[in-house]
Amino acid sequence: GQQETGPKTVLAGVSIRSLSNPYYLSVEEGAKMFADSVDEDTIDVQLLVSDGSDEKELNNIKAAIARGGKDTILYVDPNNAPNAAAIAEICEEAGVYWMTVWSTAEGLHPRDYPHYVFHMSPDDQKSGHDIAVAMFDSFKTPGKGKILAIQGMLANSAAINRFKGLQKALSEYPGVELIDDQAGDWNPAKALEITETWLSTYGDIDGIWVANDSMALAVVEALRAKGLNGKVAVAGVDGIADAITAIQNGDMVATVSVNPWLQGGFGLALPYAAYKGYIDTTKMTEEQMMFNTAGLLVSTENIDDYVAGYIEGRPTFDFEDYWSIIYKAME
Amino acid sequence: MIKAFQKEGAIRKNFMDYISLFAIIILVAVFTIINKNFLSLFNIKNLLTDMGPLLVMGCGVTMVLLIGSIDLSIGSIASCASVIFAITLPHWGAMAYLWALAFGVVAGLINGIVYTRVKIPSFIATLGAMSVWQSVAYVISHGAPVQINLKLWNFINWSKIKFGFFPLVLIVALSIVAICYILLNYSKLGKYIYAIGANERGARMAGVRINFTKMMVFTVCGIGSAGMGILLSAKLKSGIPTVGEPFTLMAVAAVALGGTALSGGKGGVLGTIIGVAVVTIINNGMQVVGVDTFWQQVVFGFIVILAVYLTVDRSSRHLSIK
Amino acid sequence: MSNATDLSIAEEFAARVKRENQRNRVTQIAPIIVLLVIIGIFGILNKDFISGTNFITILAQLSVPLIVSLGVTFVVLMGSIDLSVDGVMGLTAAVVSLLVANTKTAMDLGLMGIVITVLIGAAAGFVTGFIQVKAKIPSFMVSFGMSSVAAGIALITYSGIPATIQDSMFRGIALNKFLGIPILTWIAFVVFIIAYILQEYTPFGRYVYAIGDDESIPRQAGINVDRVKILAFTWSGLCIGLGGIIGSARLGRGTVLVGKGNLFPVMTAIVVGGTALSGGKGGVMNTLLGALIVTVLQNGLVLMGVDPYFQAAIQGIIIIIAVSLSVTRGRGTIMK
Amino acid sequence: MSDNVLFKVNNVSKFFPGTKALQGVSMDIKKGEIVGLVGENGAGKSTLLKILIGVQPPSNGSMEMRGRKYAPKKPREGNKMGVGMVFQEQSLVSNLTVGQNIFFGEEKKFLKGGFVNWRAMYQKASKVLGDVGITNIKPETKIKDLNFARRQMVEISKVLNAARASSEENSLILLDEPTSVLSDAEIQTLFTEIRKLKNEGHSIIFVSHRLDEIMEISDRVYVFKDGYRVGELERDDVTENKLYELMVGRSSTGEYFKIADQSDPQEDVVLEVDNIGLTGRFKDVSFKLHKGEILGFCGVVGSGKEDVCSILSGDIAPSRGRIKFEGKDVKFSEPHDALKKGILSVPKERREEGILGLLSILENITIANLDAAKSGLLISKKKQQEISQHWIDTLNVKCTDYNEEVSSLSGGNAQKIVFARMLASDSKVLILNHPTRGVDVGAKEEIYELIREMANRGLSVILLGDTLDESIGLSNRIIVMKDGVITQEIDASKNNKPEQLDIIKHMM
Ligand SMILES: Nc1ncnc2c1ncn2[C@@H]1O[C@H](COP(=O)(O)OP(=O)(O)OP(=O)(O)O)[C@@H](O)[C@H]1O
Ligand SMILES: Nc1ncnc2c1ncn2[C@@H]1O[C@H](COP(=O)(O)OP(=O)(O)OP(=O)(O)O)[C@@H](O)[C@H]1O
Ligand SMILES: [Mg+2]
Ligand SMILES: [Mg+2]
Repeated sequence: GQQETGPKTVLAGVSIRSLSNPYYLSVEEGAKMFADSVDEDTIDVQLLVSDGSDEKELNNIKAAIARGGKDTILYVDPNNAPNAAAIAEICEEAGVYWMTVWSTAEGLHPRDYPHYVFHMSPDDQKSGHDIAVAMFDSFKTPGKGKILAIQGMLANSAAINRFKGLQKALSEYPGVELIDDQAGDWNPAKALEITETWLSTYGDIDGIWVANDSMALAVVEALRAKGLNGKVAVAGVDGIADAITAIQNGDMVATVSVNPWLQGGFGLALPYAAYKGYIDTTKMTEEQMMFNTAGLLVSTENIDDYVAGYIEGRPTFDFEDYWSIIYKAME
Repeated sequence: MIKAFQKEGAIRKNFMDYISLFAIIILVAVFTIINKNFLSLFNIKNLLTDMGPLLVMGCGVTMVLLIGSIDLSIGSIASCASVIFAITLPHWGAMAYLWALAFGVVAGLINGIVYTRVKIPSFIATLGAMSVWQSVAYVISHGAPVQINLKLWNFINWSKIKFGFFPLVLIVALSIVAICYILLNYSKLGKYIYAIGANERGARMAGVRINFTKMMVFTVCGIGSAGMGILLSAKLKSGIPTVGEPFTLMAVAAVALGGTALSGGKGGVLGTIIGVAVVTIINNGMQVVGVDTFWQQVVFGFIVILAVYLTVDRSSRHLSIK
Repeated sequence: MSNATDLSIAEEFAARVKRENQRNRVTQIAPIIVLLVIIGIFGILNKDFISGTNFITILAQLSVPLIVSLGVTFVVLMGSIDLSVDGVMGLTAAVVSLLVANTKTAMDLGLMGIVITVLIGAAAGFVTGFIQVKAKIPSFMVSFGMSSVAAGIALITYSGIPATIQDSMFRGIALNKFLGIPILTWIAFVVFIIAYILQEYTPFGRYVYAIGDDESIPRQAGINVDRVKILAFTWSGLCIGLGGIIGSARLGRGTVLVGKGNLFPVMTAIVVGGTALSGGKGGVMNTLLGALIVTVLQNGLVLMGVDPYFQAAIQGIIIIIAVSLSVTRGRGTIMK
Repeated sequence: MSDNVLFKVNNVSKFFPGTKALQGVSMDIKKGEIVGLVGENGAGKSTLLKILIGVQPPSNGSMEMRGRKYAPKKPREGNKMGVGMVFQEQSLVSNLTVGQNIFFGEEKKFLKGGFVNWRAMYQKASKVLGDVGITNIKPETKIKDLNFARRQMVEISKVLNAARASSEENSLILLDEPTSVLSDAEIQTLFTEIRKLKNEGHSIIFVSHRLDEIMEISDRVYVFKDGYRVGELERDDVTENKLYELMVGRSSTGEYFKIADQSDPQEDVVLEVDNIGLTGRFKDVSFKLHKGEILGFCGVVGSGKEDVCSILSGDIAPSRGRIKFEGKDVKFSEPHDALKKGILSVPKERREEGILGLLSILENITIANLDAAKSGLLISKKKQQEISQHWIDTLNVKCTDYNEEVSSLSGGNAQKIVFARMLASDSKVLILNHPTRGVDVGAKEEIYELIREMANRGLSVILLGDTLDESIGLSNRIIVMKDGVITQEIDASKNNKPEQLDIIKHMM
């Protein structure tokens, strides 16, 4: 806990992978929503972009701590899971409250580090699984067909887990056959080329499973060039605005919205509470320290509700009530 | 260190060295004025620690550039070494360091052999190697980062030791710089390196061992890259099959910032300290002063061009700038 | 000495010259051989590889790398390098998406928007060349910095959330065909012809070769070497810019990612085609072959469903083999 | 009188950091006059010509062309005003064709509809070459496929053409050591051309270190020394001795090749070459090189003597035959292997193969024998300095100090550095390939003395002389080659020197 000595400027570092995926900007938006909701201190949100480099992520965090000193809180989306271990050491040493989203190092637990407040994660495996299932069910003969898959970046934790989810879904749907999978490196241009090439040889596919929405939109464009958009089902993850539009148009069948605003906002709310001494991190329960947030599967079924709630209006949260999110997530 | 700089003055004009240092002083001053925390003890520690890995890689790259060649496989050699280190650590303990370094020797040697025996430009030989080692890194890591178990941290904890604000990692890196400095300035190999860079045909006729020297240079570069992979593994507590990738061009740029000519024959490892420092300071400083993320790349590009403007060696009128 | 010995030395010499010429001819056509061998192997292994559909696909995929590498070729011919590919492509991809009809801005400049963006690419190249020449900084460093600056500006222009392109004329570049061949491929061919004329039939082309051979000679001859260099970088920037524009037409969205990861394939295309990085040797014809090799290889590996883990390695090894066949290694040749 | 003056140089000086290359030089060039320029290496000849053409501006002073102020900022401007120059170092673009080189920078003249009309250019180029009597070089050939002598002829025809084309009026043509890579026959062709130009009313400035050439061609000779113009001699006053005295500042010792100091070789065979050959270049070459012997190789371009040299220095491997060094079979895969045994060469092409231009004099001299500069395991800067200083003094190299970059030395001084490197290498067999090319007479004399001294100390030398005279004067024995085989071996011991003709008849 921290002694209160009047209003301060608190640096809220938001460590993310890149600016070229709109998902992260929604996270930042959520972080700013939280910052605006705090009256006691001025909260200064700073994005820390790692560009896919673990080392850069670590260096950025150290530099942010150098900037903000003890008045720093951190939202960390580890570039790779193991990096959380190195970050834990640094934050503990510096006495900075922080948390992780999406992935954390194996064997690393918030309980072992007083300043490591909590870890939450949309279940990547579940996301990968859910969009696959939604896609399979959308086939002409539901549950029967041939699919292709575009993975994220090789060796990247999120990519690995989402693909595991697909494999799980495939094992549940023996009627669906995965013909080929390739790595799209989270790069839409690459996903476009892969799909184009596939289309030269696989004429009769039913769906393309894609590890994120940016790439899924590129896959749609490759299909469009052959007049196949809407005929071949496409599904992605992230729930970015253009993907939602694509679902509305029928170009895509599903995505998972992980509610980035909630991630960014509550991700900072708890470390801030710890920093202010409102909560004692050593007394948090297991569920409070580590939990999955529910991803929201967006498909043709619920698209209109989603648009109304998240696209046309922004969700609102009560950041004071930080525990509620945890219990909501448990539902 | 200043003294050592003056000695190298036989090759580089003293004046130029001060100009290079000047680039650092300007950067530090600007960042400190914006946020005094830039020069806080904590951040000085950050800066010094963060320099280590790139510096180790930079030493080898300096030699490669000095002979007028280029090595694009450094990044994936580092990645591969990082994975090898993390994989062998549980079974071999401290021997893992040797395995990873041995890999660096092999990878560097292969570069050297392909380059000199198949006789293709180093750009291509190492571009090919870059792809091959990248694949190998994926395959042996099964495509996922290899975390170093907490129980094995005692093997890597040395990387956190600091004497006051001076990190052991940097001491290691600087020792490597010192070895390379001696190698370059006081050994036959070093003289051969400069001779090849200055005029390869002339060097050959003067009895310089061209192929052997080139092979040694690429081997040293392989070792340096593997060394960097190990340092990154120790720092990040995992072996990551993509960890070296961003350093490929960055390392070359840092060495060039240090005044080593990309066409060979001019420069040295002392300059590389400056180049690495500049890159590290820019990256760290932008976060410490809180440059808007959207502007960071723009600012980085500008400062790099500005810094190289100050540090590039134009002392020789016969050094064509390509 | 007898006449016979004299004759035999002369004969030997003739035989030797013949052999050398043969070898030179082999190295000259090596890229073609490599290309044919690759096509042959893929063709045997996968029946769909040699098909009309895939032919069209390859032509479409060839366009962007070809256009970009045709630009960079001139820089490489001078012995310089242009690393700004990723950044400048990203910049023009982003800008063009904001200038034609799109979901983010009220702009709808159509063709004018494309022209403006091409000029932006050229301007980026101009700046790179200008700084290189005037500040006497190696092109490696200037273009390295430029890439970063351009990518940064790209992000700023669309503040992170890319625009979706709604201009159907613009999308038509990627979606429509003319005589059965995608329009973007036609564009690439036009750029190729322009590049070929620039190289072969203008003084500029000769000066580029001369600079690559030995810069001091044209300088001494009173050629405005700096101007030629700036022009070459401007042309390079223009082509890179056009590549970015077409990339965004293909993708339908203006994201900086259009540029990402293009540098090495482009450099590979140039070098595999037989253009020397040291300058003065090679040209746009070589680049056409190189771009084909790179594109066909990438296409074939995906088509055959090769494990992504191994794709890089296979590409790397084939590149080494291709270049080792096409490099000339005369007596005293120096490899850097 | 002043009507007759084409070009005036008034009090021109040129200062480089640390060097005063030219100091208050004035000259007049009359119309239709051939002016010779001689001087030691580094005397400032090239510097002056570069100022005349516009490569660099003078620090002080002015120039006049045809009575008007003349201050070109670049060679193009010089060309436009009727001044053309053949540079000391080659200045053709090797990856372009002969025709493209002749009209390099003039492509605009051949533009047709925005494109260059190559056919027209090549036709014109053929004519230009023909005008200079060159019929065996196709304008479509790339320069890199020509040997150096032919390149030089192309270069000369290019400049002559430019000068002729520039104006109807008389022009000034600057030739900086144009003959140093030409054969005797080619030199005669060149002289014929020069005289033709003179008769057309053009003026020529001609630089050479070969005094006989200067005396043959010049109407007037200016002598340079240390940046000063120290003498002016009319054609009738010129004698070799006078020139020598003015240039060197002392009179010639007369005995140019130090024949009196020539000693007889010892019995021991150092190098034995047995039937070596290189496919398509030469064959059946066998000879023995004795300790302390100077063995000269003579032959015209293409006779194969250069290739013998390349093989012995380890640069290329022979296609057949054996080489024995001190009785043992040796194989060299690169010059380093030869150096390890004790064979090192002074290569012919100074800029390409000789100097390491970016490096200092010190590094250049010590590179071939770094072991001598070692103290313990490491190389000692101090020892390197001592060695360098020793050779700088011995060879009288004109430089600021041993830290100077070799690329900033004059042509001849750079050659001395290459020579110094070889002498410092402690080799037993020295291959001297045109060792005095572009070296001034004073320095030549010193180099000859050194060669003598080394032979007397028991070193063996293979010599490809810069001139036939040089080969005769220095060698103990001469091997003549023609079309790839040895045609004659000639004794050239002290009291038995052959005549030039004795050798030439086996060369042709
Ligand atoms: N750009 C330069 N910078 C510094 N010094 C120079 C430069 N150019 C020439 N010098 C020096 O000026 C002096 C005159 O050189 P120059 O090349 O004119 O000699 P030269 O008479 O042509 O000799 P050589 O017969 O050897 O060619 C030399 O000492 C040389 O080192
Ligand atoms: N028949 C030929 N045709 C074309 N080029 C040749 C031929 N023979 C030799 N050459 C090339 O010509 C150059 C000079 O040949 P050579 O070794 O005989 O010269 P040289 O007689 O020593 O000349 P110099 O009179 O200048 O000393 C070499 O580069 C050689 O490769
Ligand atoms: Mg905790
Ligand atoms: Mg000269």
